[in-house]
Amino acid sequence: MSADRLLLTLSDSSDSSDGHSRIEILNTGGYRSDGRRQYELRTISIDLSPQGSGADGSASLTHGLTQVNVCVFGPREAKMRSQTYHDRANVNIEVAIAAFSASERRKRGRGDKRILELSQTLKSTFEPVIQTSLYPRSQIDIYIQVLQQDGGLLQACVNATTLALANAGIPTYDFVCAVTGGVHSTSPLLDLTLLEENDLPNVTVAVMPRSGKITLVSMETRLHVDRFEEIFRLAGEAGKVIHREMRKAVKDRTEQLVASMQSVGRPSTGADVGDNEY
Amino acid sequence: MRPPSPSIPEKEFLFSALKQGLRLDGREFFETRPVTLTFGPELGWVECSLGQTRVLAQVDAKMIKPPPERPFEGVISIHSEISPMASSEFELGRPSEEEVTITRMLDKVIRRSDVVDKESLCILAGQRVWHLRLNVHCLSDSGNLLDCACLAGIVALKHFRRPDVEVIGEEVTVHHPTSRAPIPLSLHHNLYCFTFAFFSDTSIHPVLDPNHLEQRLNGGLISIALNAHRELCVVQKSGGVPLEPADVLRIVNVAVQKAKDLDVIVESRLREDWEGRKVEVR
Amino acid sequence: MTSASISKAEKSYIQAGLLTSPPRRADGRYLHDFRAIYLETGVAPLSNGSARLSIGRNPLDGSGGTEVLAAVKLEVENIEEQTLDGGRIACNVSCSPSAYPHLSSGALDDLQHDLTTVLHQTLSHPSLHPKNLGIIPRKKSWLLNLDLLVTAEAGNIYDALFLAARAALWDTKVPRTRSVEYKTPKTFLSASGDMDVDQDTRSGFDTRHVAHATDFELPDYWDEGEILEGRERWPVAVTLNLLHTVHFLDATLQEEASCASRLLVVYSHESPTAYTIQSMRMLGSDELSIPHLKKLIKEAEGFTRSMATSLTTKLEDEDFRRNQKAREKFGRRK
Amino acid sequence: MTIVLPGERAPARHVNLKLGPGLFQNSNASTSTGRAAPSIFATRAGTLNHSSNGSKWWIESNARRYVPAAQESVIGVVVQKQGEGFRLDIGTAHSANLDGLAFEGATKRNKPNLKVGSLIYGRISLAHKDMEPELECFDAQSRKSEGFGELKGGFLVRCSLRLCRQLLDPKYFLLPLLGSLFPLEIAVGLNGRVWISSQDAKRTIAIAQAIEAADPDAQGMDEDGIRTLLEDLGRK
Amino acid sequence: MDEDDEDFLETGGMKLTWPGESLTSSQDYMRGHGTYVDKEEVVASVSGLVERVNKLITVRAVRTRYNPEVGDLVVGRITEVQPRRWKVDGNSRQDAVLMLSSVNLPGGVQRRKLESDELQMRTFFEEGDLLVAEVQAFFGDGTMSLHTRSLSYGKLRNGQLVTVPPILVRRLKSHFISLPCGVDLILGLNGYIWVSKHVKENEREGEEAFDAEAVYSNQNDDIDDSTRMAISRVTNLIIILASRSIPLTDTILLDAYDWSLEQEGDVKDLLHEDASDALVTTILAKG
Repeated sequence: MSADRLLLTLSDSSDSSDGHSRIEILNTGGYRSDGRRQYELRTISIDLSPQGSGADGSASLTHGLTQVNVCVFGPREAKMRSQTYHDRANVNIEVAIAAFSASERRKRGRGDKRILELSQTLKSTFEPVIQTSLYPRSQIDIYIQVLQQDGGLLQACVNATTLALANAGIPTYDFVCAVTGGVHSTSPLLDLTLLEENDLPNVTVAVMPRSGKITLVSMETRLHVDRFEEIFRLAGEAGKVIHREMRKAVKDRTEQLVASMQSVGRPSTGADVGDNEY
Repeated sequence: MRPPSPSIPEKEFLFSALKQGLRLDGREFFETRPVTLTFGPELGWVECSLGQTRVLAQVDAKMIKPPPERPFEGVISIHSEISPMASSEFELGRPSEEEVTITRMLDKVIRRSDVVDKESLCILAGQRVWHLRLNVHCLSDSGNLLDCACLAGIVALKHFRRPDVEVIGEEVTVHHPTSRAPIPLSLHHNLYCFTFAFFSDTSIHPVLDPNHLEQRLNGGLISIALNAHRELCVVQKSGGVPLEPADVLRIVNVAVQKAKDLDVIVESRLREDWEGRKVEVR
Repeated sequence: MTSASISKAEKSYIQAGLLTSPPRRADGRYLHDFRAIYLETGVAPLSNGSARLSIGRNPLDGSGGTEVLAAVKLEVENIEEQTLDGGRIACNVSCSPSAYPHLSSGALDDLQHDLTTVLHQTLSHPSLHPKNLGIIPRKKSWLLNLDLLVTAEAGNIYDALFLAARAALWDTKVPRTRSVEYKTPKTFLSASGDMDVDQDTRSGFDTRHVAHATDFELPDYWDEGEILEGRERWPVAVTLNLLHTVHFLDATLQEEASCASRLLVVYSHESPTAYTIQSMRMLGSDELSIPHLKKLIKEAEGFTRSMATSLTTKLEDEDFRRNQKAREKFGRRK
Repeated sequence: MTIVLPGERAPARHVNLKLGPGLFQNSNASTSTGRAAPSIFATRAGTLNHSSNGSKWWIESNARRYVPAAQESVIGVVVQKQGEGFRLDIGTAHSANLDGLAFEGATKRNKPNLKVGSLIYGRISLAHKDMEPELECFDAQSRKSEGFGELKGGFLVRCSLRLCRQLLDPKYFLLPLLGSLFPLEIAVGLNGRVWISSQDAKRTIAIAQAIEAADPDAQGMDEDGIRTLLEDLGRK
Repeated sequence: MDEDDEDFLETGGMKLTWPGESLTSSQDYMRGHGTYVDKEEVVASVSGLVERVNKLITVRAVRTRYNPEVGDLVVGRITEVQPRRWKVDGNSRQDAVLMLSSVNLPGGVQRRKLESDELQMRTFFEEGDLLVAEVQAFFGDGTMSLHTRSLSYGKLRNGQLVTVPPILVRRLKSHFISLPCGVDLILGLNGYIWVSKHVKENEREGEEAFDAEAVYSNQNDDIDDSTRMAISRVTNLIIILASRSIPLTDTILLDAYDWSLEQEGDVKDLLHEDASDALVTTILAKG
C-alpha cells in the first residue's frame, strides 16, 4: 500500500444537512456517504496568515468541515515563574471548543474532563517534538480554538498545531501529521467524518514523517486486534500524504516571505554589518 | 508546589539498570506486580492491590426514573477523585494529569464500552431503572494507579449483585437478599487495562506496570484496555517519545496475552469468594 | 478595555494630540472616524445564523484588528411554569486567550463575565423580543442561544460585539413549524374494543384544524425558515471615549489606556422615527456632569443611527452575495 | 523499656535534666510543692529511654516525616540554584539552604558546580522551627569535608526514620551482614534517605531490596529473613 | 533526499527548507542555528533559508523571536521593578534585566550609586516606561543584561511605538535615523520601533551639565501639528511595509515617505487597501 496511491482530490464534500435517513457508510459502488472513495482524504485548506493579537505564529486548518484555529505565543516570559523549568521551556496548551461548533450546542467549561484530556494529549505529543531545551525558564503558549466539528477533532488539532509552530519559527524535530482511520466490517476507511466516527470503530494516529515513528495513537472504540493492526499501518501511511500537503503550505508561505525580504536592495547608509544573525 | 523530581543518581541508575535488563523490584520487563484482590463484607466491595499501589472500588445501586431520551436503559455513574491520601502529589484543587487520565479511562472502559448491558438494568421502561454508582478510592500510589483503578472497577462490577425484582403490571416489588438470592449484573465482557512505560532513550526496553520511579521518569505511556477475546477497547499512546510502528504492535500483542492470564486469576478469585459467601447465605 | 501597559510619556503624547486643535490621533484619524470594518455572514454552517466582524484589520495580512465571531443556535424548549411563553434569548461572550495574551485565566474569566452581562441584559430585554420564537403556546418554544467569540482585540470591543450580534441575528432563520395533533385512527381501536370509538376516519396525522396541538414537525426540510421578526430593532452600541471636553470613537488599546472614562450608549433604531436607548453604561473613574451627559447622548444617537444604516446596507449586500453564490453553486451542479 | 502514649507522665527527675525528642516539660507545675516536681509528659507514642545516670530522657518512635535537628547528617536533593547558594529538598516542610561556600576548599571563584537534581550529603548547621534549615558540607572548625559533599552515582533508597537510626547503630545486624557478602558504600541520612553504591547494578538492587525489607514500616524482616532474601536474589 | 531537491528553489539561488527536512550528511558539514544532527544527517528544525558558509550550515528562520547579541540596540518596556534592578520586556525569549548599576544616575556620569537610589528606583524608571538601551551581556540562562550608560540611551518620550517582526530590522551602523520631515526613528533590533519628534543635534549630545530632571522626566515637549502628522504618516508606512515583510531601512522609509506625500488622500487613508497595495508595489519596483 504505497503512499502515492492515496489520492487527494478536491471533492466538494456535501453540506452537512443531508437527510437523517439511515445512511450507507460504504455503498456497493465503493463510495462513502460524502462521495469519497475508501482511502480518499477530505479537502485540506490551510491559512497561515496572522491571527489573534500579536501571535508569534498562527494557523487555520480545515479537514472537510472540521475547522481549527491555533495561535502560538512564545517562547516568552512565563506569567508564573513557579511553572517554569530551569533547563527547558514550559509548553502550555489550552483548547477551547466553540459552543456552536457542533450540530448540538454544548458549552464546555474550562474544567471539562474531555477538554483537559485533549490538551494533555497534545501537550505530551508536542513536548518531545519541540526543542524546548533551547529556551530555559521561558514558556510557549499554544491556544487552540475549535470552530467547527465534523469528525477528526484530535487529527485537526495536531496538524494545525504543527503548522502554527512552524509558522512561529519555533524549532521542532519534524512535522507531526495525524489522520483518523476506521473499519467498516472488513473494509478500512481513512479521514472519517462525524457520521462515520459515531458508527465505526476508529483510531487517530500521528506520525513523524522523516523517521516514520508514531507519536500518538488514540482509539476509544471496540476493534479486533488483527483489524487494528491493518488500520494502524494504513493510517501511518496516510499521515505521510497529509505531510506533503502541510509541507507545501509551509513552503509557499516561507517562499513568499523570503521573496519580499530579498526583493529590496541593500540599505545605502553604512555597510551592512551582517544580517540579523538568527 | 510540584513534587521534586527524582535526583540525578536515581535517574542514571534506573536507566543503566534497565539497559542491563534489571528492574528495581526484580521483575521481568513484561511482568506485572502480584495482583491481590480482597473482597469486602458486602457484595460489590473490592480492594485491589498491585504491589503497593492499592485502590478500593465499591458499587451500589438505587432505582431512579430514567432520563426521557433513553427510557429503556439503566444509568452508570463513576466517581473517582484521587485524594491526597494516595500521595502528596495530588491536591484537591485542579485535577492532576493522572486524575484526568484515570477518570477518562474509567469512563471509556466502563461506561462507553457497554461492558454492562444497560438494557438488563431496566425495571419498568420509562418509570424505573437501576442507577449503578461506582465509587473508586485510591488508597496508595506507588506507580500505575490507572491499571489498578480499572481492575478494581471491573472486579467490583463483577462481584456486585443487585436485589431480585418482580414486576407485575405497574407494581414493582424488591426482594430482600435473604428471601431471594441477589442477581449478578449481566456483563458482556471483562476489560482489563495494561499500561506500558517507555523512556526517552528508546534503546531501553519498554516495561509493563511501571513502579513509582519508572512512572516518574517515563518518556511516555501506552495504555491498552482489552478483553480476553483479543478485542481491543482502548489503545492510548497520548504523545511521549515517538516509537516504531512495529514496537507499538508488539506491545499490543503482549497485552493480549496478559489479558488472558489476568482473566483467569480474576475469575478464580471471584469464584473462590462466592463459594465462601454462599455458605453464609444458607 | 484591559489596561495594556503604557508609559506616562505615551499617554501624555496621545492626550496632547486629542486636545490640540485640530485634534490628531496616532493613525491620523479624526475624532469621530471609525477604522475599516469588515463583515461576513454565514460563516458557521452548523448554526442558524452567524457573522464574523472585524474592526481595524490590516488589509494586507489581516492582522492586528478587533475580531468577533457570532453564531446563533436555536433549541426547542419545553415551557414549564416559570419560563415565559414565546421563547427566550440567552447571550454568552467567550474571550479566546489568543485575543488577550497578557491576561491570566482568572482575569480572562472576569472579562468574559462582564461582557456577557452587558450583552445579555441588553439583548434579552422584552422590548426587543422577536414575536416568532414561540412554537406551541404554553407547550414548546425556541431558545435562541447567541454565542460571541472574541478572537482578537485591538480596542473598542463593545462596538464590535454589538455589531457582530446584530449581524448574526439578522442572518438568523427560524425553522418554519406546523403544529400537529396525534389522534389514534379508528382501525386501531376496533381491536381493543372497549374504547369509546371516534366517528371520523381521518389519518393519524390530522393537521388541518388544531384544537390542542401536542407537537410540531418541520414541513419542508430544504427551506431554511423565516427571518426573526423585527430584526431591524436589534441595537447598535457606540463607545464614547471621554477626555475632559473631548470625546472620540473607536479607540485603539493605547487610546483606551490613555483616557480615564468611557460612556457606552446602546440605541435601537427600528426606523428613522422610532429609536430608543436600550442600555447605557459609564465605565472608568471620572465623573460626568448632567448637561454634558445629555449632550453626549444626543451625539450618540446620531452616531448609532449612521452605524445602524450602514450595517443594514452591508448586511443586505451580504444576503445578495450569498444568494448569488448559492445559485451559481446549484447551477454548476446540474 | 516502657511503652508510652502521648499525654502520659514520664518519671524523669534529675538535677540537670536533658529532654530528648518526644518529651515536654509542663512549666506551670500544678502541684503546690513548688520546684521539686515539674511534670514531664510524652508527646509521641514510642518506647521511653533514658541514659544510665537518668539525666538524659528521650522517646524512641517511628515516623516518615523528618523534623530537622541541629548536627544531624541528612541527604538532600538540589531543587534550585539561588545566587551563590542552593536550595535543597531534605523531606522537611520547608526546603533547606546550602551556601555555596560551605564546602571544603570552596572560595569565591571556585565553587562546587552542583546541578539541579544532584544529591548532597550534609550536616544541619541551623535548625529552628521558625526558620528555614541551613546545611553545611564540611566541619566548621577543621574545614575538612569528612565525607560530606556531593554523592555521585549509586542509588537512593527511602525508608523510615527508625531504620536510619538503627543502621547507624553498630549493634544492628544489617550493615555488617551486607558488608560480609560484598563490598559496598553507604551514606545514611537521618531524614529517611539512604544512599548506596556497589560495583554493579545487580548488587545495588539487592542492597536496596534488603534495606526496604528490613524496614520496620514494611515487612521488618530479621537477620535470617534478609539472608534468605539475599541468597535467592543472588541465584536469579 | 527529497525528490524536488535537485531543482534548487530559485529564489535568488537560495534553498528553502522546513522542519524535518534533511539537508546534507553531517560528516562534511558543521551544523549551526536552526538545524540538528540525527543519524549522521544535518536536519532542519525551522522553516527558512539555508545558508552555507564554507563548512558551516545554518537555517535562518523567516519568523522568530528576537535573538539578542551583545552590542545590539533595543527598545524595551519596563515590566517590573525589583531590588536594585528592573525587568524589561524586550520582545525576546525572556524579560531582560536592567541593573541599577548600569544606568546613568542624575548628577553626572561619575556619580557613585547611593543607598537612597535603591529606595527611589521608580523616580528613574517605573512600570510601563519605554527606554532605549544596549545589550551588555547575558546571564546563565540566556537572559539579556542591558545598559543605558550613554547620552543617546535612556527614557523615550515625544512619540509613539510600533512593533514589527524583529527579522525586518536589518543591522545598520546607526539605528538612530532622522528623516528630513522632522521625525526621529529608533529602529530597535528587537522589532520595537520608536517614532518621535526630531531633537536637534546640540540638544542631545552637546549638553554640558548632565541635566538630571530632563533625562528621567515624563514630560513631553509641545509638538506642533505638522510634526504630529509626520509621525502618524511614518507610523502607518511602517505598519504597511511590515505587513508585507519588507525590511525596514532608512532608504526604504525615505522612498515610502516621499511617495506618500504625492498621494492626495490624507494620512488615515494610507491604511486602506488600495493605498497600501500601491505603496508596496512602488517600493518593490524600486528594488
